[in-house]
Amino acid sequence: MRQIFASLWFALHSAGQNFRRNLGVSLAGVFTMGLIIFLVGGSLLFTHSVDTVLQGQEQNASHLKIYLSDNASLAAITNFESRLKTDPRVISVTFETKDQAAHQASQNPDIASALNVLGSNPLPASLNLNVRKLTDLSQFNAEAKATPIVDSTTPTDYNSDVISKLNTVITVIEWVGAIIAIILLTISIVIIMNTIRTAVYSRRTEIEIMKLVGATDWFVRWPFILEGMLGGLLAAIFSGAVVFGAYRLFVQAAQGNLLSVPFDVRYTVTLLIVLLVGGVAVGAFGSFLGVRRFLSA
Amino acid sequence: MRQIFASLWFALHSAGQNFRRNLGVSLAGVFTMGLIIFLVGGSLLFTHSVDTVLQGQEQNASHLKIYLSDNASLAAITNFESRLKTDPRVISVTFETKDQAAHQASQNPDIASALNVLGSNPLPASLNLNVRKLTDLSQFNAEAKATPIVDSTTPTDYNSDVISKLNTVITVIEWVGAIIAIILLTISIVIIMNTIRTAVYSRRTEIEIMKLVGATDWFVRWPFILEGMLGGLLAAIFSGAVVFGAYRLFVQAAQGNLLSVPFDVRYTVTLLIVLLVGGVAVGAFGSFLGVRRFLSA
Amino acid sequence: MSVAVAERSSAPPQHALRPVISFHGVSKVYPNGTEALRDVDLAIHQGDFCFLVGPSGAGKSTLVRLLIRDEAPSTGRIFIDGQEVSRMSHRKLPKLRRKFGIVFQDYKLLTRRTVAQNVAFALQVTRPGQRHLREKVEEVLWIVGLEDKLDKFPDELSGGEQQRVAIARALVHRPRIFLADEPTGNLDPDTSWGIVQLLLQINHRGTTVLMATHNREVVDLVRRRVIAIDNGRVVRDEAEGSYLREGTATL
Amino acid sequence: MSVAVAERSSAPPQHALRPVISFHGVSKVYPNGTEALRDVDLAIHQGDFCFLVGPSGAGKSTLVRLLIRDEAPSTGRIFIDGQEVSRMSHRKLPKLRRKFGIVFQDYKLLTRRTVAQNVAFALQVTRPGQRHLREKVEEVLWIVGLEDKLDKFPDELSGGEQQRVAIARALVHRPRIFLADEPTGNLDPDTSWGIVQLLLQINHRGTTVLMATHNREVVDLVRRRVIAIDNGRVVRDEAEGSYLREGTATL
Ligand SMILES: Nc1ncnc2c1ncn2[C@@H]1O[C@H](COP(=O)(O)OP(=O)(O)OP(=O)(O)O)[C@@H](O)[C@H]1O
Ligand SMILES: Nc1ncnc2c1ncn2[C@@H]1O[C@H](COP(=O)(O)OP(=O)(O)OP(=O)(O)O)[C@@H](O)[C@H]1O
Ligand SMILES: [Mg+2]
Ligand SMILES: [Mg+2]
Repeated sequence: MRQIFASLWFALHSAGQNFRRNLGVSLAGVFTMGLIIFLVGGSLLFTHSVDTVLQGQEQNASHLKIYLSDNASLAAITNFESRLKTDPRVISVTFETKDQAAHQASQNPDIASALNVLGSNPLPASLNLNVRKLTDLSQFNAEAKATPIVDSTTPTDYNSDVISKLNTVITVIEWVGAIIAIILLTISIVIIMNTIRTAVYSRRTEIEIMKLVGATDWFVRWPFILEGMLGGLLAAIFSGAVVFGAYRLFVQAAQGNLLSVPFDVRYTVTLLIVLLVGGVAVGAFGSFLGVRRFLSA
Repeated sequence: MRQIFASLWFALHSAGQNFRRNLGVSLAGVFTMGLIIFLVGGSLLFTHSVDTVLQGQEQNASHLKIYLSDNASLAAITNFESRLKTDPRVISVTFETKDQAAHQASQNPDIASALNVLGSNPLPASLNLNVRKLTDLSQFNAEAKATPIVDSTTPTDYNSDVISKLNTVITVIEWVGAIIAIILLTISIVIIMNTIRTAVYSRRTEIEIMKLVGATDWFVRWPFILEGMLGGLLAAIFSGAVVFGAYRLFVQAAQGNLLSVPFDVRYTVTLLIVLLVGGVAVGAFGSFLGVRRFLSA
Repeated sequence: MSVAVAERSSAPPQHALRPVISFHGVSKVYPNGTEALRDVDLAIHQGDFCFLVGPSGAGKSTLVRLLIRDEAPSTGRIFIDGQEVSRMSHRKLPKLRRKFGIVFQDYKLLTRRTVAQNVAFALQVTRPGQRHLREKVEEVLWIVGLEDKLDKFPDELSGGEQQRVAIARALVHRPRIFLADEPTGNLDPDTSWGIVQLLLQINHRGTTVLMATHNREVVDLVRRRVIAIDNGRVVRDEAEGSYLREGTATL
Repeated sequence: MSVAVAERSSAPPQHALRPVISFHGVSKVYPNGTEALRDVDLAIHQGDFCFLVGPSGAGKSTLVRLLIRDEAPSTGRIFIDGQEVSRMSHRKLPKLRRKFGIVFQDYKLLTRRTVAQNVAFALQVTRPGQRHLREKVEEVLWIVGLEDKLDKFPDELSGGEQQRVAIARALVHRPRIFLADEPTGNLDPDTSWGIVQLLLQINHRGTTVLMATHNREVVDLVRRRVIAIDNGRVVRDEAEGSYLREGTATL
């Protein structure tokens, strides 16, 4: 028992001391790790934000207005409406009568006066469709056009061209985002390993001496691993704080502009915890690997 | 003269030898640098591609169809058209008569039969506007609506909501892309400096001994700088090749899909040259700084 | 002379006991092709005091390195306490090495630990949880005359002071076998003599001592077992030897 | 004995010339507070052969370090060839150091260069563009007996072999002043004596030699100038001294 505590205390003490005495290299390592954690954390938060915003956009953009011909029977309309409502791809359907359409349009004074002059109401009734996925819009559009009760002159109102472009852009961004995140993570891990390995390399003589004096592998390893964990912790705290600050600034800046990015507290807290744990784990594992090379020699 | 050549040869020879003898640390450094150059090069190429695509998108999306009322005089229309044509924000304006509109619409057999049944042509004539910048669309839209010759029931055809959203997305992406590029570059430089500094740190005794034997600062420095350049060159070649390959794959993959990304040869070649020169320069400068600390001690 | 032999209980040839250290036909060829030891047979018993002498490059340090399994022999077998070192698994090495107190020819001090920490390290490794650590460290450093250098770092010491730290580290855990590779090379004659007296003392208390040295004066005055190596071979092994073969001219 | 003095042209006191090396009231306090040298006055003339003796930690290596301006003195002034070393700018240090051939107490070999490259390095630094580099390197390594170790790395050598590489490196460019800090600590008496003969030879050809040593045998046999330091002070400076003050008991 005493022995275990003594070894533990020794490991902790050496780790702290080594960290301080080798401050230059330690800080370089912490800095590199910190920057990478910042990069990973930042890109995760950014992707998350963009995703949130785009999902909002998609929902906004996924409207389809189906104009109904004036001589469609109410029964046919109700029938069509309920068919759409039961479709799993549809979020909501609302019916807009000719009167409602006129009322809506009359908010523009020019149109109001035009309607007044005209006497009758030329505006068609419509079904306003809100679908889950942007990609389904064109299908609904085609379907609507083929339905007899739909106004044949101006059957639907949606800018298929722009929407499909927006759609592609979103898909590409999400796809590329995922790829970039993976690449970034791989690169980060390799760089951190290299950094720690190089740092440990400059202390291979130390390891060799310890072993020659009779230290077990674990006795040699522990201080290095604890040192790595300390470095990882510092790096994670430092970069976590920066990421958090940057995210808040970003959200605030976005608020003032057209886009409103929600401040996702739960995601942020989870992310910060993941960064902390990840930093400590990578520091520990990196040191473990770094030392291993010189232990087995 | 002999002395200079001898020194130069010595520096070159040592650089190569040190690189080989210290292969572990050298390769770790080259790998880190390579990954970072890959990151920077890749993100530059990617940003460029997205930019190219989005610029194309913007031009595609920046159409505005202005419907003209049936009782507009030809003179008034010509007047309006020429006014639009002289506007610097406009790329092109084309006039579509009622007949052309009917002809266009008749490509859809349903509409063709409907028109047939109807006997008369309810479709309005229109001016098709192509503007340079997406952001100008809403202005033209408002302008058109205020013009008396424009059809008051359906004055224009453009999905203002989607377009403005697309527009914001593009702006945000470009902005954020620039910020990310700057952050990435800063981080890269810091990491590379740290990597080289740590590598040089493990050789501080060597530097100290050289100085004690009477070597000048430059005599000590040159091999390190050449070694750094060699490392930077290798890293740049390796990552340049990967970036180039990835870009080709990306372009090919995109070709098959909706988006067609052009393979920009000139930009690519320039980029590869910049990466090579940058890699060598950063390697040299990093070593210079790394060695300096131990020389002035 | 035979009287002197009778007085000392540790003269090697008479032992019936199993030797602490034994070499059987050991050769060592380094990876670069250098033959450092050739067909060495050797037996050292508990409580022996041996000098290892021989010209520069003879193979003395190699012999020490083989003992602690810093290097493995190319052929032959080495036993310590009956255990075959040459075939020992890596996991057992720490335990083997803790039996020894070793002074390396190049000291091998931990440059980023103070003198006291360097010495304490050996104690922590060999006897984890040891009480009165600081006292023991201070005591042994006082013995080698470094009581005022406790908190200095190795590169703040003179060559001889570093060497004495290495000696203190090898002594602190009272090892059963004390190996010293040229432990007085950077010490003045007085200090050297003090160290040798110390080794004679611990040997008197039962510690086996093997000391590689070039110090002719010491070897000739102490008159203990001398193993002479030349060009990798044991060329002489005398119970009460001198630095050179008796009768050879000096200088 | 006065006959012997008359035979040697380099006995110091008679010089009218400016000394090659001179210390004026030099003290050195290391950053950690250790007083390594106290008020040292010293003059060494061209062609002198001096031993620097004194117990471990006396300040010998510190004196050597001050000479090549590896350390700066805390007070006092040091001149070499009339130039004040203690106030020399950093840019002039390489030129100063090339005047010396130095054997460091801890050798300071470049671990990632072979023996031949280590020696060649000193030559390339001091005489860039030197012809017959390889021949000169081989010759000097032959002199110290390492002709078969040319392409080995320092950590493939024995302690004494490393020390001889350090000696070869200090000799190869035929320096005007030869400084050796305990150059025979890891060498057997025969090899040591060979090195000392070599130093006497180069001294005979005009090189100034300053050698810090603990080797009493050598000092007492060579009988040249002996500067004894103790606790940072010069306590003795005799033209034909011995290791200990004459009449002091040995051991
Ligand atoms: N790691 C090594 N790799 C290759 N050869 C080595 C190695 N270590 C020593 N040698 C060679 O083995 C021989 C014996 O070396 P060793 O160190 O055992 O000599 P030594 O008797 O200790 O000499 P010294 O008194 O100079 O310390 C020498 O020729 C040396 O060059
Ligand atoms: N870099 C340093 N920093 C602090 N103190 C030092 C340093 N180098 C040496 N000292 C101290 O200065 C004193 C003189 O050391 P120096 O190395 O000159 O002794 P020395 O005469 O060469 O001894 P030795 O014969 O053991 O080599 C010693 O007390 C030593 O501890
Ligand atoms: Mg040896
Ligand atoms: Mg010294």
